[in-house]
Amino acid sequence: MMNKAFAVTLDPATSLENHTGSWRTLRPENVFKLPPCNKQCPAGENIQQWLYYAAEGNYEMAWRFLTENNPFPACMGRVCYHTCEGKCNRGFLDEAVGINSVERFLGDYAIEHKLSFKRPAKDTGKKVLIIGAGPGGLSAAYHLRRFGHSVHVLEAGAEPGGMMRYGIPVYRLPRNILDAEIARITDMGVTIECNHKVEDIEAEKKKGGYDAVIITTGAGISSNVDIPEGDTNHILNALNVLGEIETKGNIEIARRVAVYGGGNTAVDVARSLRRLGAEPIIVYRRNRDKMPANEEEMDAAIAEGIQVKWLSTITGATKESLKIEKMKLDESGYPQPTGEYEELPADAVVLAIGQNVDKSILDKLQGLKVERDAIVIDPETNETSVPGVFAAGDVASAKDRTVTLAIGMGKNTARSIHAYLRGVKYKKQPKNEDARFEDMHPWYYTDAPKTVRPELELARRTNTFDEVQYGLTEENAIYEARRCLSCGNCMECDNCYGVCPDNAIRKLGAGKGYEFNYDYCKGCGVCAQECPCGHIHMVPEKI
Amino acid sequence: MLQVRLHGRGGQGAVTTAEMLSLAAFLEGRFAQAFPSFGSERTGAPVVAYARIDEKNEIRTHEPIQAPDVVLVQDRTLLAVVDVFSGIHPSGYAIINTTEKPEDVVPELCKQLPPGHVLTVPATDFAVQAMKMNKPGAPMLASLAAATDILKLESVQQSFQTRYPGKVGDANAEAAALAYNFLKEAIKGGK
Amino acid sequence: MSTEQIEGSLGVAKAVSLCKPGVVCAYPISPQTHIVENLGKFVKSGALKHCEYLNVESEFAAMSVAIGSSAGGVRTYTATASQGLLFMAEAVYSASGLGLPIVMTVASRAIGGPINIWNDHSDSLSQRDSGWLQLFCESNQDAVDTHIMAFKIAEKVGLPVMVCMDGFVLTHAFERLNLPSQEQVDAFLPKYEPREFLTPKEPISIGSMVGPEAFTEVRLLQQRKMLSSLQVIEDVTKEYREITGQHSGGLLDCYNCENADLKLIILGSSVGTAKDEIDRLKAQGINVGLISLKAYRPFPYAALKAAVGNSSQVVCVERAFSFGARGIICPEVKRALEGTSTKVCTALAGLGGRAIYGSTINGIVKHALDGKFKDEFTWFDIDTKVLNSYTRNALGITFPEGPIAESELEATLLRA
Amino acid sequence: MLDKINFYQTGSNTVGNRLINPSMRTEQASVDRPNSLTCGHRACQGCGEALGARYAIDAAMKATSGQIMVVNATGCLEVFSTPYPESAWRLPWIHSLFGNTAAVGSGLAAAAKVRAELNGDSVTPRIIAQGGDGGTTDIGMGCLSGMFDRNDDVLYICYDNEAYMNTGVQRSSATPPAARTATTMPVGEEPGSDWGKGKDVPLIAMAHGIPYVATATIADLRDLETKVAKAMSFHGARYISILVPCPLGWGLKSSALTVTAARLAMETGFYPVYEAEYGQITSVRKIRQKQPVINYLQIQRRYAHLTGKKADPNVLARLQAMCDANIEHFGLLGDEAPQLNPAAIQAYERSKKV
Repeated sequence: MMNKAFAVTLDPATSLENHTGSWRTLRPENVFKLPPCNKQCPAGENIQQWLYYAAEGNYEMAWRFLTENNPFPACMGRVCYHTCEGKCNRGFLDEAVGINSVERFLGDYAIEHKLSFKRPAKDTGKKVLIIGAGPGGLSAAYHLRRFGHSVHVLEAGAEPGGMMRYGIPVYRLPRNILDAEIARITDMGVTIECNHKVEDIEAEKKKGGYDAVIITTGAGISSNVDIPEGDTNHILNALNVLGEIETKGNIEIARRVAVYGGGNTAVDVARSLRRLGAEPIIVYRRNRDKMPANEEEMDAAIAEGIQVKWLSTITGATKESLKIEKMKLDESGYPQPTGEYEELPADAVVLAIGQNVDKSILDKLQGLKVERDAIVIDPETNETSVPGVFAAGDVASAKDRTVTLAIGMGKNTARSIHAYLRGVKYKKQPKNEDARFEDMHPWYYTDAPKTVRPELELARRTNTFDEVQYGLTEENAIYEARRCLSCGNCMECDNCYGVCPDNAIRKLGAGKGYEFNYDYCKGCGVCAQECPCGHIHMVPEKI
Repeated sequence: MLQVRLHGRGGQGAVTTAEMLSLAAFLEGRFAQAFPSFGSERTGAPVVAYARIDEKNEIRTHEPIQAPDVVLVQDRTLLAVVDVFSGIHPSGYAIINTTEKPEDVVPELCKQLPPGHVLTVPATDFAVQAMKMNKPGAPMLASLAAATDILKLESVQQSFQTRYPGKVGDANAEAAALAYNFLKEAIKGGK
Repeated sequence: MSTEQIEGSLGVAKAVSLCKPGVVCAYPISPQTHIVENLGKFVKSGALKHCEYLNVESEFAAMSVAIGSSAGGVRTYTATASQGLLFMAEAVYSASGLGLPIVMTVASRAIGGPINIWNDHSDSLSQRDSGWLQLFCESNQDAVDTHIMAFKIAEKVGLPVMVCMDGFVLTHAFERLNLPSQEQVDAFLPKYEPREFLTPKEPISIGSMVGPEAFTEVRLLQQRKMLSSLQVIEDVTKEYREITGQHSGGLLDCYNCENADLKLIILGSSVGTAKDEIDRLKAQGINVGLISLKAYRPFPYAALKAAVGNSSQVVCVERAFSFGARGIICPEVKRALEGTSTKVCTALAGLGGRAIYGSTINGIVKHALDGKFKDEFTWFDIDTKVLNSYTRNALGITFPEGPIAESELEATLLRA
Repeated sequence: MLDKINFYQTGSNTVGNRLINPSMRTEQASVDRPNSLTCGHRACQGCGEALGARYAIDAAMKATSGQIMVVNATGCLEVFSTPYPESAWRLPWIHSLFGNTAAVGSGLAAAAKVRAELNGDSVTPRIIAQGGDGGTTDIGMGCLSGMFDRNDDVLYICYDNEAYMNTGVQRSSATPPAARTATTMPVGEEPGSDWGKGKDVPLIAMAHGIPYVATATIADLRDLETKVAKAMSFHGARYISILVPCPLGWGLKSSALTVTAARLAMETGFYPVYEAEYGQITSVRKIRQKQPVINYLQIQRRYAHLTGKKADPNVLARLQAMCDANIEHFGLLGDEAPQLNPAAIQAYERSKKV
């Protein structure tokens, strides 16, 4: 040991005695914010979280986190209209993250690697009946089974899947994919009984000794409009057309077909018919801007050669043509008749102007409130006006009817029933505050445009039902996952740990994040300022 | 103790001459001291250097020499500007670097000092002859040796050869020998 | 031991080289140049091994490099003078505050302006309070020996040492010097073992900021070291003298002090001149003692008191003074002699290279014996002709021939 | 596959990045980083110098396996790191004076060499001398230049915060024009620091022909660490100037803006970031997202007189022109290797006056 001079010479790191944390007036804290993608996802997926693992190449972990909320990643990766991407903060920087593609990659990865869901550790002994094996019903079944309840699903159709099977064309969702993801649910012990149309809900419940029931019968009846027609012109409905294509693989229909409507179903029908050799023309009463159909789907339809007759209503039909009235949009965007007419040569009309709920079985359930084509449910619990009876999916949602929403409702209903079965009233978890782009530090992210999914060349697409969109390669999937900004949540970039002038942040090791060392943190706020994700808040100290 | 004062001009090596004088004495086993008049004089300016020699005792004093036993004038032009013989001992020696005779250069001094104590020697000529340089130090010291027997010629030569090993030292030694012989001849002739 | 007829600067360079310094830094200033020039040659020629020689860009850098190298745990040497010492002054204080045993030669020289390159003691004495030991040399032999002792003293005490030798008078004097052999020096001065130094093996922080809470205590401990050096100087001197047989160093040295009622106190190269004069006076039946003050810092109060004994008069021959005050040595001597009846005064002489002759010493002695030192402070070697050539016209006053006592200088203010 | 994807979410812009190979992460991202300047120091909140010093010294420690000894000039860094009785340094460290740091470094380097020789050590500790801009570009300039001249084996790091912060924000020769300091108040016809004054010490360092000169900021850590590591790969005199904003002295709107301010200094071209070997510029850090100078100025109260209601737009234009001149001279934009014609920033103003 050296003979050190008094005071002039000091031992190393003796400053640790000086707890500079007492200087602090502001205190950094980690905040877990709600990324816009998560917020937007109708299925309530924690997208940022599973992208985090996907970015690391830990696909199974990513898939496990994804399926915490949604058991159909392979399906959703194909058919979800991914409104999440529209809200993605990366869109402010360059282009939104291709969330949907990564989801599909993970779904396909799980199928390819035969990943399965874990069966519940123990059974609760409670029984739940689910009426309808569509996305809502199967989602609820999955989640209830995870809770350990015993679940039985009754399905009127020949095969489970609901609209995923009978409403979405094969070129968008190959059936082996759907089958694989449904099989994974039944592998957990969920039982599905097909070709069983429930007539009396109360009776079924009593007969099976169920503790709760979920109605997920969907909205399977196409809406009708009154088109004055000569007896020769074919007028068909969209769901029947799609259903027939699904079950028979073909449909007998004329060459020139008018598809009437502007929603996704109209587009699905038109694109399906195009593959069967027809020349469909979409007739829609408003313009492209007002069209509810998914933009990408519509782009694809136009690219495949499908014609559109904008601002038109069908006022009459004869054997070979339709009488069309031209419309104009008023100030509030509603179409108004102009009194101008024209002829449109067409051999048939497919109505795709909406779907309705089959009320026949609902009417029989005493006390069930149904309003405006949907069962009335408590928005918190998804419970109907009949105690112990819950509803989810299209049958309980008049306004927004998508597969994704149905899956989300199914999950929520399952959670609600799980509470109900324990005699507790379910309350949705409060949402974290929004992760806003303004609170982030975009400078840190490198510029990287969205990977465009390779598409089947157009010529092939118009005459086969092969899947139009290929999935991402692994390389692309990682790349895309790594484009995630990790809004409002830590991605372990070490910025806070690095930029602290006082070394007052401890790094806990890979995957463990960081902790503030309040003994030394002076509360300067550099960590919060330089956190790319906006994951740190400065909170006033109590003084 | 013998005290010697040397007058020269910057660049002619007066300080070195004093040092060589002390070194020569040291080589002969005596105590000696040499020091310059200290300053920032540049080439051409009048320079004074001092030397002391003692047979037995350590030389303690560090005062400049005010009453020299010997005055060596390395540059005769100084005679007009500096009182080079100031304080010279009544029986002291003066040696002046010039080709002229003492009586012609310093007639007053010749009267003041004992006969034969004022000597002239063409030291520069010998220096240039042997070294091609106006460094009259070695011939001057050799003249002192010839005139007084204070030093041996060999000691003078050895001192320069010690300071400047090789050609330069040898050339100095040669110039010293020329001066020594010249003055010995002159003294002989004078007597 | 070897004996050589060499310049004082070369002797010092050889002495330093014998001490095997690890770092020598040099910035040229007259009259110190020859010392570092020679050391540079030794290093470059390989005669002095394991030594880094740095040509620095200023004296401030020289002392700073020395601080760095000394803190880096190697024996360190530099040299300066005059303006150079002042230019490095800030670092001079830093070196002592950090307790770094640097040895530095001050080839003493006057301080400008007006610029003056010749010898006096105003440079070294200006650093009186710098926390360095200041040892004065009376001859080149003393300088050679004191440098070697200085390293040992510095390293034992843990403070830097300034070896003050008169510029030109000693540095440029060509004299017979006895140089100890390398074996002798090695036996005397062991391999340098720093008490604290910078190394990654034991990281420490040297040079902290010390506030009011401990600064006084830091200074007290520094003073304690300085006080301890009195004994160290004596011990080291004794040891060195035994090994080499030289009579150098020490806190002070007395000459002809027995039974001398008048004693002179002198620092530096005039001591030898004074000794010769004292011998001459003795031959005339005048008995004068001489105290050569070797250690100015630490000031050897006790040793000085003992050396003065019961003399009735002490004259300090000083080569620097304090503006607005008086001599610099005299007040210290008075402190040492407090309680005695000895009269102490200053004879200021030898400023800016004005030579101190034997006759000057003689004059001072006569002046003292005649009881003419009426004030504490007297301008002794005034050239009245030069002074009056200006004052006669400019100030309308003239000075009488001879020394000017302080009161006489003050009186001219009334006359004017 | 993971390594094949060379896009890493934040790329190399953040301190760490869990997605990249650990060997490519910064030293600051390591749980084992030396923290050469550790907790408990008394720097102000958000101190850029404290951050810069830890960044640089840690990087040097890594590059030399811990064989670093530091000489520190008087200044904030010295005062806040070593007030008796506590030192925040974990390595051998010495402070002597304000203006002698480079020289003390030279001496220490010489000592390290000699000790290694004498002890037969295979490793010689390396020396870093460091100080603020005042201690470097003004009072320490003589010693710095001397150290460069001798090519002593010292890395000198200037933590440039563009004024004398320790004494209360007075102007130094590194203070940019128009900036308010305690000795260049925003009054009179040309408020703030004078135009056409100052010196560019990195360019001066280059003119010494020393092996390595670089500028860096605390806003590009990877660049900074790379430069420190590169500097340590050379022997001889090296110089790195690191821009370290001072929240107090610059009047940053928040102490949190330290790194952001440094980033804006780079992205506006206000502070060119480059490196040079043996007097020749070898690379330039390109601006990633060019910003107008106003974005940099408006977060600093020292420039409040340029951005307020009474601000003279000509002054702003003058500063923008200086940034543009920097961008041009140093080739700070674009991908191509620039045709370098670097000049001190103040040269632009001075040349206009002729």
